Amino acid sequence: MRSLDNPLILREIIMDHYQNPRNHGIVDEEGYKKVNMNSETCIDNIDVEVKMNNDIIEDIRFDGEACAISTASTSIMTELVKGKSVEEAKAIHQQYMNMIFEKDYDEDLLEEAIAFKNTHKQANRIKCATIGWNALEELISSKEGE
Amino acid sequence: MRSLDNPLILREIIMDHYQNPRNHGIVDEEGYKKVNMNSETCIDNIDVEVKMNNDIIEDIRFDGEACAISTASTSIMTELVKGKSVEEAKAIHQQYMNMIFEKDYDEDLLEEAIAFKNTHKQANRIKCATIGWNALEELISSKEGE
Amino acid sequence: MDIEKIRNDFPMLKTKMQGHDLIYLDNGATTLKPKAVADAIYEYLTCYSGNAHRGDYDLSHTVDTAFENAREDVRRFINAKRVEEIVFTAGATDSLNMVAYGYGLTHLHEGDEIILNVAEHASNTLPWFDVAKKTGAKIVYAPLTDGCVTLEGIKSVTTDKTKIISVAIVSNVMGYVAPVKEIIKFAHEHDIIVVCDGAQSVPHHITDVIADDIDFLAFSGHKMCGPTGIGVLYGKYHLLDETSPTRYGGGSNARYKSNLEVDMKKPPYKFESGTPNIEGAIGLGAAIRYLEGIGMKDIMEREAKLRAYAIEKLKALDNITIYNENGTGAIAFNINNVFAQDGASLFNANGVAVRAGEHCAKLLDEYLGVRTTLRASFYFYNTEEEIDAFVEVCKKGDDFLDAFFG
Amino acid sequence: MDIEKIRNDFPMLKTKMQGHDLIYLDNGATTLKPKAVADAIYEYLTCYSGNAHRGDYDLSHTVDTAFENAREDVRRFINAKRVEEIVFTAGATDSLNMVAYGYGLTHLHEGDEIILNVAEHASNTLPWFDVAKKTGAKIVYAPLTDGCVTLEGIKSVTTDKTKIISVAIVSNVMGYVAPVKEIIKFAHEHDIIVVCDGAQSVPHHITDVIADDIDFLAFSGHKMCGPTGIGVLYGKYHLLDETSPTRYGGGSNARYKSNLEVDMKKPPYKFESGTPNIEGAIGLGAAIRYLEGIGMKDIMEREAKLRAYAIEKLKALDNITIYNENGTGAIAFNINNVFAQDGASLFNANGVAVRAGEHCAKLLDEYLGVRTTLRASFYFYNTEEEIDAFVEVCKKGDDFLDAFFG
Ligand SMILES: Cc1ncc(COP(=O)(O)O)c(C=O)c1O
Ligand SMILES: Cc1ncc(COP(=O)(O)O)c(C=O)c1O
Repeated sequence: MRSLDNPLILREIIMDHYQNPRNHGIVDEEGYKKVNMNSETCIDNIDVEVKMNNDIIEDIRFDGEACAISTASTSIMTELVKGKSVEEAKAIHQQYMNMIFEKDYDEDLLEEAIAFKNTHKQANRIKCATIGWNALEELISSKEGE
Repeated sequence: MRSLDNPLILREIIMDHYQNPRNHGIVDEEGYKKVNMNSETCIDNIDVEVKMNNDIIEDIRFDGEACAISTASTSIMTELVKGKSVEEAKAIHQQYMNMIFEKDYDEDLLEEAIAFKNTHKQANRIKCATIGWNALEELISSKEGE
Repeated sequence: MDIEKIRNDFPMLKTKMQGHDLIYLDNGATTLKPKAVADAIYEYLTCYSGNAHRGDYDLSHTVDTAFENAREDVRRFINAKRVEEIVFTAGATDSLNMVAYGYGLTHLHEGDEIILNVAEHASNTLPWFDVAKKTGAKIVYAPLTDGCVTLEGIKSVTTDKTKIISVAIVSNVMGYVAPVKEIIKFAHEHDIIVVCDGAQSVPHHITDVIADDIDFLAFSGHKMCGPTGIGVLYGKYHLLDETSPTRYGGGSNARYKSNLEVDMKKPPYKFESGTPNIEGAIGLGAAIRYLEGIGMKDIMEREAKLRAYAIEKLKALDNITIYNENGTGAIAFNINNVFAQDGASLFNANGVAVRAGEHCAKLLDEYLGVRTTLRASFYFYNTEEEIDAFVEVCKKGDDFLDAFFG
Repeated sequence: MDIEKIRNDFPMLKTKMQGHDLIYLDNGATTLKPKAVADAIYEYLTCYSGNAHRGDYDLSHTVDTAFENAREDVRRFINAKRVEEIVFTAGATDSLNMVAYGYGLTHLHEGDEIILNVAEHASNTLPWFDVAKKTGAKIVYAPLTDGCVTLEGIKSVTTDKTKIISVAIVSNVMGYVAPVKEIIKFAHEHDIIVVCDGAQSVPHHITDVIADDIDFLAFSGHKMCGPTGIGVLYGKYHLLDETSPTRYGGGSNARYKSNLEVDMKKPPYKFESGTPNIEGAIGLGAAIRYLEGIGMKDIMEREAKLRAYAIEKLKALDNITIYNENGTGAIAFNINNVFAQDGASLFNANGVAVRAGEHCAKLLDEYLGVRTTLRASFYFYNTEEEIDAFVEVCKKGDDFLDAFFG
C-alpha cells in the first residue's frame, strides 16, 4: 500500500490536485472566515476560508491563482482537515510541518500530503508547499482567540 | 634672505599670526561683503569680509573660532591681498593653491604664506590651510558676478 | 571583448547550483560581482576602515578621498557636469523616494498631475502614490504602445496640470527603452520635471545626463556589478538645491541651535545624513571602473546580440509565449500551461537562475493580461552556450514537476 | 580575554599612520573590523551573491536564509522577543529618522511635547526638530546633571503634553549612561513612548530590550565591528505596526492597484523597500557572532578598566582638561591652549587617531561652555600600552605645530 514511495505516484497525486483541486471556489456566505495569503510569496495568491461548527471544521475551501505546489498542497490540506476538530487539525498540521522541515513525522496522519516529502530538496518551494497550511493555522488559531 | 626654508622660522610665522592675527575682527559696516565658512570643516568657524573700491580690495577682515592653521593662513592671506586688485589677488590665490597641491608655484608672490608649504604631509589639514583662501575666492568671484 | 577573460573575473561563474554549473540569467534582480569589486571592499575593511568626512587624521583623510573619488567615478560614468550633483543613497528605491518626498512633496499642489505608466517598478510607483495622497496631486498613466512608453503616449495625457513625469529608461519586465530624450525635450517645453529610473538602463547603456538633459536620475550599484546598499541620485544642481532632505542627522548640517534653527550644507552633503555606506561607495567606484575597462559600447552590443540569439531560439519552440520580442533588456515569457513559479523551479533544478513573478511591477497585469511571468535577463558575461542550455530547459516544460522529485 | 589573539583578528591593527603603528582611539566614530566580518562579506560577494526575498532558485534561497539568519543574530543580541521586531536600516541615523517620521509625524499633534537634551547627537535631534516644525509639537530639553541625563531631569520637564522621550543610552561625547530603565518605567506610567539611541551603547554593553522595556532602539553596524551602510531599528511589534514606512517600493508591499490602493506587508518587511544592504546585514551578523564569541560582559569590563587607566594617566598631567571624568564611554578633553583640531593633528603625527570637533552634538557647547573638544574612544582591542603612547603625545601639547613640520 505504501507505494507512496514511488515518485511517479507522488507526482500524479500533485498533478491530480493541481488540475482538479478539491474544495475549490470561495463561497461568500455567513459563517465563513477568510484569510488571503498573497503577501507570503509575492506570486501565489491564495484565499482560504473555514466554517466552524463549534470545535469542528465543518467546511474549508480555497481559491486563487497559484503554482502547482501551492494549489495541490492546499487542496490536499483541505481534504485532510475537513470534518476534523481543531485539535486534530493542529496535530495534522504539526506532522506536515515536521515532514517539510525534515523532522520525524507520522506518515499515517498525512496520507496524500506525503507527496511533498521531498520539498526540502527544492528549498525555494517550501513557501509554496506550506502556504495553505499556514492559512489553516491562522484561521484555526485566531478562531480560538475570538 | 630665503631663510624661509628653516622650519623654526616657518613655525614662528604661524604662531605669530595665530596669536596676533592681522586684520582681525569683523566690522558690520556698509560696503562690506561677508561669507561664513563654517560648513567647510565642521570645526573651524571663520567669517571673512571684504570692502571693494572698484577693482581694488580696499579692506579685508576676518574673525571666528579656529585652529592655528586656519587662523594663521587666513591672517597671512588678508595681509597679502589687502590693497591689491582682484586680478592680482586671483594670481596670488592661484599660486597658493599650487603650493598646497604640490604643483609649481611662485614663491615671491606668496611671502609668509610659504609657511604652509608642507601642508600636503598632513593632508587632513589642507582644509584648514585653505579655508580663508576659499572665502577670498568666493568673495571676489561673486563680486564680479554681481 | 575577451569573454573567457571576463568570465574569469567573476568567481560566481565557477559555482554550481543543484549540481549544475550556475547559469545566471537573473541580472535584472542583481548582477554578479567581479573580483575587483570584492577586493576593493575587502581592502577598505581590512586596510583603511575609518569613517569619512571626519578628516582629523590621515586614515580618515584616506577614507574621505576614496569616498569622494567614487563620487567622481559616478559623475564621469553618467557624464554629469558637477560632482556635487551626485548623491549617494541606499539604492534606486531610496533615490526615487528622495525625489518623491524631497522634491515632489514640496513642489506639488492639489490638482497637479504626475505621469507614470503601468510598466513602472513599484519603487517608481508607490512613492508617487503616497505623495499624491499627501498633496492631492493626481496620478495619470501614459498609455503603452506594444508595451512601450512613447512620446505620443506621454503627450496624450499631458495637461497644463502636469508637473512631473517619472519614467524608467528601461522597464525591468518589458525591457523596452523609453525615448527619454524626446520626452524630456517635450516636458521641458511645458515646464515639466522628468524623473528617470535608470535602475535597468545605467548598468547596460551609455548614460549621458547632459545630452539627454535629465532632471533627476536614480540607480542602484548592485545591478551594475557593485555591492548592495548603495545607489545614486543624480539631480541638476539647482534642482537638488530645491530638494529637501528626507533624513536629518550628523554630517549633513552646518550648524543648528536649540531653538530649532538649522543650517544645512549644500548638495550633495545635505542629503547624506549619518555615516554613509563607505565600502558601498568604494565598491561602486570599482564596479564603474571595471565596466569602463570593458567599455559600455561593447557591453551594449554584446547584450543585444545575446538577446537576439535567445529570442530566435525561443521562437523556434512551440511551448513558449514571449511577451516582449522586441525589447533590449529582460525577456518576459512563460512556458505554456506551466505556472511561472513551477517553471522557475524547473530551471533551478537544471542550474539556471531565472525569476518568476510580477517582478515588482504589479500594475502590469492590467496591461499584459497575465499576472505572473518568467524573466530571463542577461549581462555581458553571459554566453550563447548558456542560452542554449536555458533553451533546452524550456523544452522540458511538461515535466515541470520533475524538478520537485529530482 | 586573550588580547593578543583578539588583536590578531584585526588586520587594521597591523597598519601604520605617519610612520607609527596605528593607535586607533576613534571607536566612537567607527570601529575596526575583525577579519571574520571582512571574510563574511567577501564570501557573499564571491560565492553566493544574489538578491534576497526572491526565492525562485537555490542561490536566492541561500541569500534569503543568510539575510534572515542575520536578523535572528540581531534579535538574540538585543534579546528582542520576536525576529519580526528587527528592521534593517541604513544606519542609526536612518533608524532614528524612521521613528521620527514614521511614528512621530503620524502620532504627534500641535502642542505635544518631545523631550530631548542638549547632549544628543544631531541624528537624534534634527529629525525631531523637523517633525516638531511639521506637527506643531514642541521640543523640550531635559536638564543635565554633571553632563548626564537623569530621571529627575526628565521628570522636571515632563508634562501631560509629553508624548515622546528620545534619549541616547550612552552619549557620544559625554560618555555617560542614561538610566533608561528608570526613565522608561516612569514614561510608561505616563503613556510616553521612549526612543533609545543605542549607537554608542549596543556595541559596548549588554542590551536587553525586554528587561528595559524599550519601545524603539536605533543603532549602527559600523560602530560594533560591522560594515557601514547597515543599521537596525528595533521596535515593539505593536509599535512597528503603528509606524508608517518612510520609503515605498519593491519588496515591502503585498499588492497595489492603479487606483492607489496599496496593501503593505507586515513588519519588518513593510519598512524594507527595495533591495536591502545584503552584505551589510550578513556582515553585521558576523560581527555580532564575533562579539558574542568574546562575550559582552568581558568587553564591558575591559573597556571600563581601559578608561579608568586612561583617566588616571591624564589626570596626572597638568596641561589637560577632562570634561567627563566619570563617564563610561568616550573621554572628552582638550590640551590647554591648543585648539582641538591642532591637537588632533599632533596626535595624527604620532600615529594616534582621535577626533576633534563638536562630534555632531552641536548643542552641547551651550552646556560645556566650549565648542570643540578632542575625543578619545576605546574598544576592547585597545591596550594599556596604546594609552601610554597616547598620554605621551598629550605631554607634547605645546609643540603642536611640530606635527605640521614633522
Ligand atoms: C549617539 C549617536 N547617535 C547616532 C549616531 C549616528 O550613527 P550613524 O552615523 O552610523 O548613522 C552616532 C554616530 O555618530 C552616535 O554616536
Ligand atoms: C526598473 C527598476 N526600478 C527600481 C528598482 C529598484 O532597485 P533597488 O531594489 O536596487 O532599490 C529596480 C530593481 O528591482 C528596477 O528594476
